[in-house]
Amino acid sequence: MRLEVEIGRLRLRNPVMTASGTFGYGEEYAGFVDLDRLGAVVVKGLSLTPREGNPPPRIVETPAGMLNAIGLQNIGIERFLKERLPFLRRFDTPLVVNFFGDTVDEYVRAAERLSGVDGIHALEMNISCPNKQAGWSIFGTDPDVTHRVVGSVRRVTDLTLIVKLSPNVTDIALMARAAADAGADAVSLINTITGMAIDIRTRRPKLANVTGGLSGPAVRPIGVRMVWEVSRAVAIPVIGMGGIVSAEDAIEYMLAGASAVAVGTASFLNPTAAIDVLEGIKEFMTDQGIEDVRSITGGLIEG
Amino acid sequence: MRLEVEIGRLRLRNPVMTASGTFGYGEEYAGFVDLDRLGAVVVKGLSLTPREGNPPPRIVETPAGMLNAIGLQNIGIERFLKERLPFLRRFDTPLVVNFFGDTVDEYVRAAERLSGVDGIHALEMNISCPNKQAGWSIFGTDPDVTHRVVGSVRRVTDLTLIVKLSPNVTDIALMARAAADAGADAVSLINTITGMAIDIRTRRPKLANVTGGLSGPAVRPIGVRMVWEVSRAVAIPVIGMGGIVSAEDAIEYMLAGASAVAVGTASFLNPTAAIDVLEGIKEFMTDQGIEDVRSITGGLIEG
Amino acid sequence: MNRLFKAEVVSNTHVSDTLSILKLSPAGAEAAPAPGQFYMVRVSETLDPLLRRPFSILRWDEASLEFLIKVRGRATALMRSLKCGEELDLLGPLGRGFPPPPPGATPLIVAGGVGIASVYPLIGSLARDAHVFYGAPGMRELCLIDEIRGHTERLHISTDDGSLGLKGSVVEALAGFLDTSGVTNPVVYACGPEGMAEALIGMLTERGVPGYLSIEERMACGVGACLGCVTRTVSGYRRVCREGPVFDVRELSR
Amino acid sequence: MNRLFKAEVVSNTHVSDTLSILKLSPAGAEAAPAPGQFYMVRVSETLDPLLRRPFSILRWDEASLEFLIKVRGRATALMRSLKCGEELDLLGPLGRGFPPPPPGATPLIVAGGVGIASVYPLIGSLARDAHVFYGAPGMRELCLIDEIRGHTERLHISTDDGSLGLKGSVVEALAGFLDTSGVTNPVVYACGPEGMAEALIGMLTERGVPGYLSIEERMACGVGACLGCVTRTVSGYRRVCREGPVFDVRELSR
Ligand SMILES: Cc1cc2nc3c(=O)[nH]c(=O)nc-3n(C[C@H](O)[C@H](O)[C@H](O)COP(=O)(O)OP(=O)(O)OC[C@H]3O[C@@H](n4cnc5c(N)ncnc54)[C@H](O)[C@@H]3O)c2cc1C
Ligand SMILES: Cc1cc2nc3c(=O)[nH]c(=O)nc-3n(C[C@H](O)[C@H](O)[C@H](O)COP(=O)(O)OP(=O)(O)OC[C@H]3O[C@@H](n4cnc5c(N)ncnc54)[C@H](O)[C@@H]3O)c2cc1C
Ligand SMILES: Cc1cc2nc3c(=O)[nH]c(=O)nc-3n(C[C@H](O)[C@H](O)[C@H](O)COP(=O)(O)O)c2cc1C
Ligand SMILES: Cc1cc2nc3c(=O)[nH]c(=O)nc-3n(C[C@H](O)[C@H](O)[C@H](O)COP(=O)(O)O)c2cc1C
Ligand code: FES
Ligand code: FES
Repeated sequence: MRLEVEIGRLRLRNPVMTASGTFGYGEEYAGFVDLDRLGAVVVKGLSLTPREGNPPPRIVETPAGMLNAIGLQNIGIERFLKERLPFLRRFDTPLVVNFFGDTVDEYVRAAERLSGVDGIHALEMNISCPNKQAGWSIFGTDPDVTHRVVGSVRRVTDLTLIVKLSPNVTDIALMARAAADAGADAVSLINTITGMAIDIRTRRPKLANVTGGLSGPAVRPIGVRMVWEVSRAVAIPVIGMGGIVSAEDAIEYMLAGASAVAVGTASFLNPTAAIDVLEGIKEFMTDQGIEDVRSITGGLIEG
Repeated sequence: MRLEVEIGRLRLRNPVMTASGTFGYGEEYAGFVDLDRLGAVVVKGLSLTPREGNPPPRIVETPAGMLNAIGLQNIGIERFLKERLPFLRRFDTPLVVNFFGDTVDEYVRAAERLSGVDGIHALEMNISCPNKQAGWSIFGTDPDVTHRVVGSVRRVTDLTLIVKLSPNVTDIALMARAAADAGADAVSLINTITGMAIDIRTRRPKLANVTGGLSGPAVRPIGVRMVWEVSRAVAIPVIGMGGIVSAEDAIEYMLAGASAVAVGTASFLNPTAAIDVLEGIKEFMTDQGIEDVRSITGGLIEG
Repeated sequence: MNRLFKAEVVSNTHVSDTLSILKLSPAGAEAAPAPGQFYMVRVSETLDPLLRRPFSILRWDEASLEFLIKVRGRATALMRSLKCGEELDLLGPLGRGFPPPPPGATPLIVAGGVGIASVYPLIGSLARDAHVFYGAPGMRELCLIDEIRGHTERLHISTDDGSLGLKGSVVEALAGFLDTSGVTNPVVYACGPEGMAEALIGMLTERGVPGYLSIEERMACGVGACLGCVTRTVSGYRRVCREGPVFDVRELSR
Repeated sequence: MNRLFKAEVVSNTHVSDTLSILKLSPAGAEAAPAPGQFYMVRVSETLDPLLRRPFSILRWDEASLEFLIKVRGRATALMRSLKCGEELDLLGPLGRGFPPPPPGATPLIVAGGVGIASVYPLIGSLARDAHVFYGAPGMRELCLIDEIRGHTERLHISTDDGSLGLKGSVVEALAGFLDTSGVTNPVVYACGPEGMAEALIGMLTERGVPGYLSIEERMACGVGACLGCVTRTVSGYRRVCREGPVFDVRELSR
């Protein structure tokens, strides 16, 4: 059985990755999951300088989903390289570093700093986090701006460059094309969908930040649809995510066009979710006599 | 206790309406719900001529939600007026007719035909259905086109005109402003969010139409956020919907800025959902000593 | 007359690996169903699973309703694990059941697999002169055999694997009977999986034999409001929950 | 040593209108918790409720784990209705519990309402020379009184409505004690609702009395991965599930 997939120049031993922000810096789940069995580890989004993030409450459960407004809290690239990377380097699994900036220049400098560091195998550019309130959410909703920021980052890094798309747009295929045209090696989607919840007794938002990002099984039908739209619009690989809880969900994303998948919120319910998804994919392949996992990608039969 | 609310020149005895397409032509639920207790009855979307709709399967359950691809099946305006309106006229409850067209001209002719008919109290223009595949979904995603089609309809009808917005857009406040500027008396949102589900064994879409519209509790956080954004952007009343199952959910929408709410998918789980929501709102008002339901609208306390 | 009501589980008998008979006692008086009608069952108060599920009435009396449940997915798996005393929320009886046979006609009752649930009530009322054709992939998917025999001797069993009765499909068994028994004035009452339904429609149409077929389609509301459950008929799409689930086979000749 | 395991309900005792004690028997050997640690409990296999919920360990031995549950919303309501034999999915023990008192210190154990769950394990281990301050809105929200008295005579009860013990808040009771008893070298171990926690932090800071406080914050992962559960400390946001739930009061002086 062949499980390997390629994303840019990155070779994954299998198509199951973790989703940024839901797997910490890898160490948090290392007691439950053998990191060496994952396709890739994707760490919490980093910025040049540390971020404090939003005040609590930062999370609230919603029907079959959750809202988060972490506000991109992170320890900053320098501390990550010093304090967290050594642990992750012990594993044989490709490490994908998710990062973001407030300006094109910050994106470029972050990408430069992360490139050429031993143990970092790919970059995932988050142009889509809906939590930050500054005008920069435009990076992920205007194709021209997306093209510019991705192009600028592309020029400074040789690492496999994955652009993570926001679902909060009218036409996600357009955004994907902008990223691809600007030199992205792959796109990943979906990031969270902006949502909100109110405590009717206090009349206050349930999140201190008022709005947050919706993730979990609730959003899966939207994620699958967007992956399908994007995979038909671009030639580069698509990494699918949004509400994957089981192998069945992962296979759904692959049939819609994803070359690899990421498990996010599901890890919170089930710390071994990523491995369970992988094992389920293998079982499915055995059952169905599928030799090469890549043959699932885009296998949707229409009409 | 005052429960009346006004939407344009329409006076509703209470703020709880039914959502178009989930309550048939009223008659289907009349055995469970006294239609005279509702704020308004909103019927399944009508077009000038009958539509056959999409082939089955048309519905699929998703986590805390459902996808539908009915494809706007309807009996057409003429048959509605002849066969269904007489039943609805027996009730004292305002009747809102939801309608759509494939071209601006069809919208205008439909609105003309429905205006001045005894027993029709308001029109809800669906510019947002994501099921149809023709290029017309642009009516709900391009503010200029929205402005044009709403303006054209506005010129031919004196009825209260509600414009139903699509959530499949980058900036829903922009769309709401276009509708308001063009003369809409109110906006209603959210319509369904485009989604998709795949049967991994047959590799086929679970809906014959491939994609469908997501509704139900899963989408509520998105709906509440959009109502909040829209109600701060326009001066006209907002009708909130999307995943309302309980009074608590309805009040959440009202705090976010809705003047009235509509109960949709919940009627499928619980045929008396709309009345249960209404009774729950009354209980809440009693508990909290609220005299006028309108004081809930926009009552969110931020910061 | 109550169409939306709670009912308590009185018993839940596992009759095979995937089939169980769920006996419910409604909280109040509720309307008596007709053969072929169905109920929309809400399995859980939570939002997952969200929608009600349709189930044909198998048996009833003043104090109870029985359903034959085949595990297919999440809701039916939950139903299989229900314990006595647990409560379900029901909506029904719904839809149009089987019409009575015209005078002088010989009813031929045809069931494929769990489709037996829908036609089972006919066996008690029509069995005196009816024949029953009951098929499944294998004998383990057949149930209620003894009860059927209690009503009629004219039971024709068939299984795809030949483990009980005739080897072959129930439609083949019926076709053989129609072609060789010399039965006059037959009228078919049938329910079964999609493949069987298609084959049956073709076979009956070919022979000009009248029949009524109960159709399955995914449902959301069960009362005709959502237009989710349509099936194609000669006069366009019709709602299975309202105009059906039983249709005249001539309407279904697609 | 197992941190992700299934456990069966052995008993579920309703001790008041809203409080119940849930006793679970883990399927295998599992790591022993420390006082103040917690478990993330998955109440349902369905997707609603979706997330695990955190609960402090109340009591344990080799064969069982006990939790004190107060009904607050959906998951806790489901937990109250659990029946013997039902299975839950647990993750834990998690977080940092209460540190041992320095030599010569007098432990003052302080609980507000269901906060008793978190500090209860300390009562058994420290009670010889400890005082226990236990408050709630009314006597009906107090529980385990006899068990606490079994460990110590030094139980100071207070209720907001005066229905049992001192009338007033537990923080007032503690302040009165600190100011009048002449206790030397006190160290406070506390858990309670947000209002009480704020008042306690202020009161202890004012008096320079050291203490440890168990904090509640909404959690998703429970293991430090999501950054959802932070609380503000003097050194910035800290994760309640990892750096807490027990914090040195000096870190919390906001
Ligand atoms: C009028 C009517 C009467 C019925 N009577 C009975 C009965 O007496 N006993 C019985 O066991 N079942 C009956 N069914 C079928 C039953 O409703 C489904 O098996 C049930 O809804 C499946 O729910 P689930 O959550 O277990 O499966 P899901 O998880 O919803 O689905 C499992 C699989 O079954 C398919 N499926 C689900 N529902 C249907 C459907 N309605 N039609 C076709 N495929 C479907 C899905 O696509 C999926 O592949 C009846 C259906 C109808 C429409
Ligand atoms: C470390 C820790 C230990 C705990 N130990 C116990 C214990 O031993 N016994 C016990 O009964 N409870 C304990 N709790 C609280 C318990 O986790 C919550 O009551 C539970 O998660 C509520 O779930 P629900 O679905 O019933 O309520 P929900 O429906 O989720 O919420 C109901 C209401 O409670 C609020 N709420 C929910 N969770 C929290 C939270 N974590 N903090 C503050 N407000 C919240 C919500 O905003 C909402 O208003 C502990 C919490 C933490 C963080
Ligand atoms: C708590 C939390 C934190 C997240 N942080 C990040 C982040 O830092 N960068 C990023 O690109 N995506 C972030 N995401 C988005 C996820 O990576 C993923 O795209 C999204 O949650 C959808 O997948 P899921 O439904 O499986 O969780 C975060 C999601 C959650 C729930
Ligand atoms: C089966 C179904 C049919 C619908 N048909 C229409 C329609 O004809 N016109 C329309 O404007 N909205 C239609 N809608 C959208 C609903 O009116 C509503 O906007 C949406 O379902 C969100 O609300 P809910 O989550 O409460 O169902 C339909 C929704 C469903 C589920
Ligand atoms: S299930 Fe809604 S119309 Fe039949
Ligand atoms: S709950 Fe996830 S970091 Fe604490």
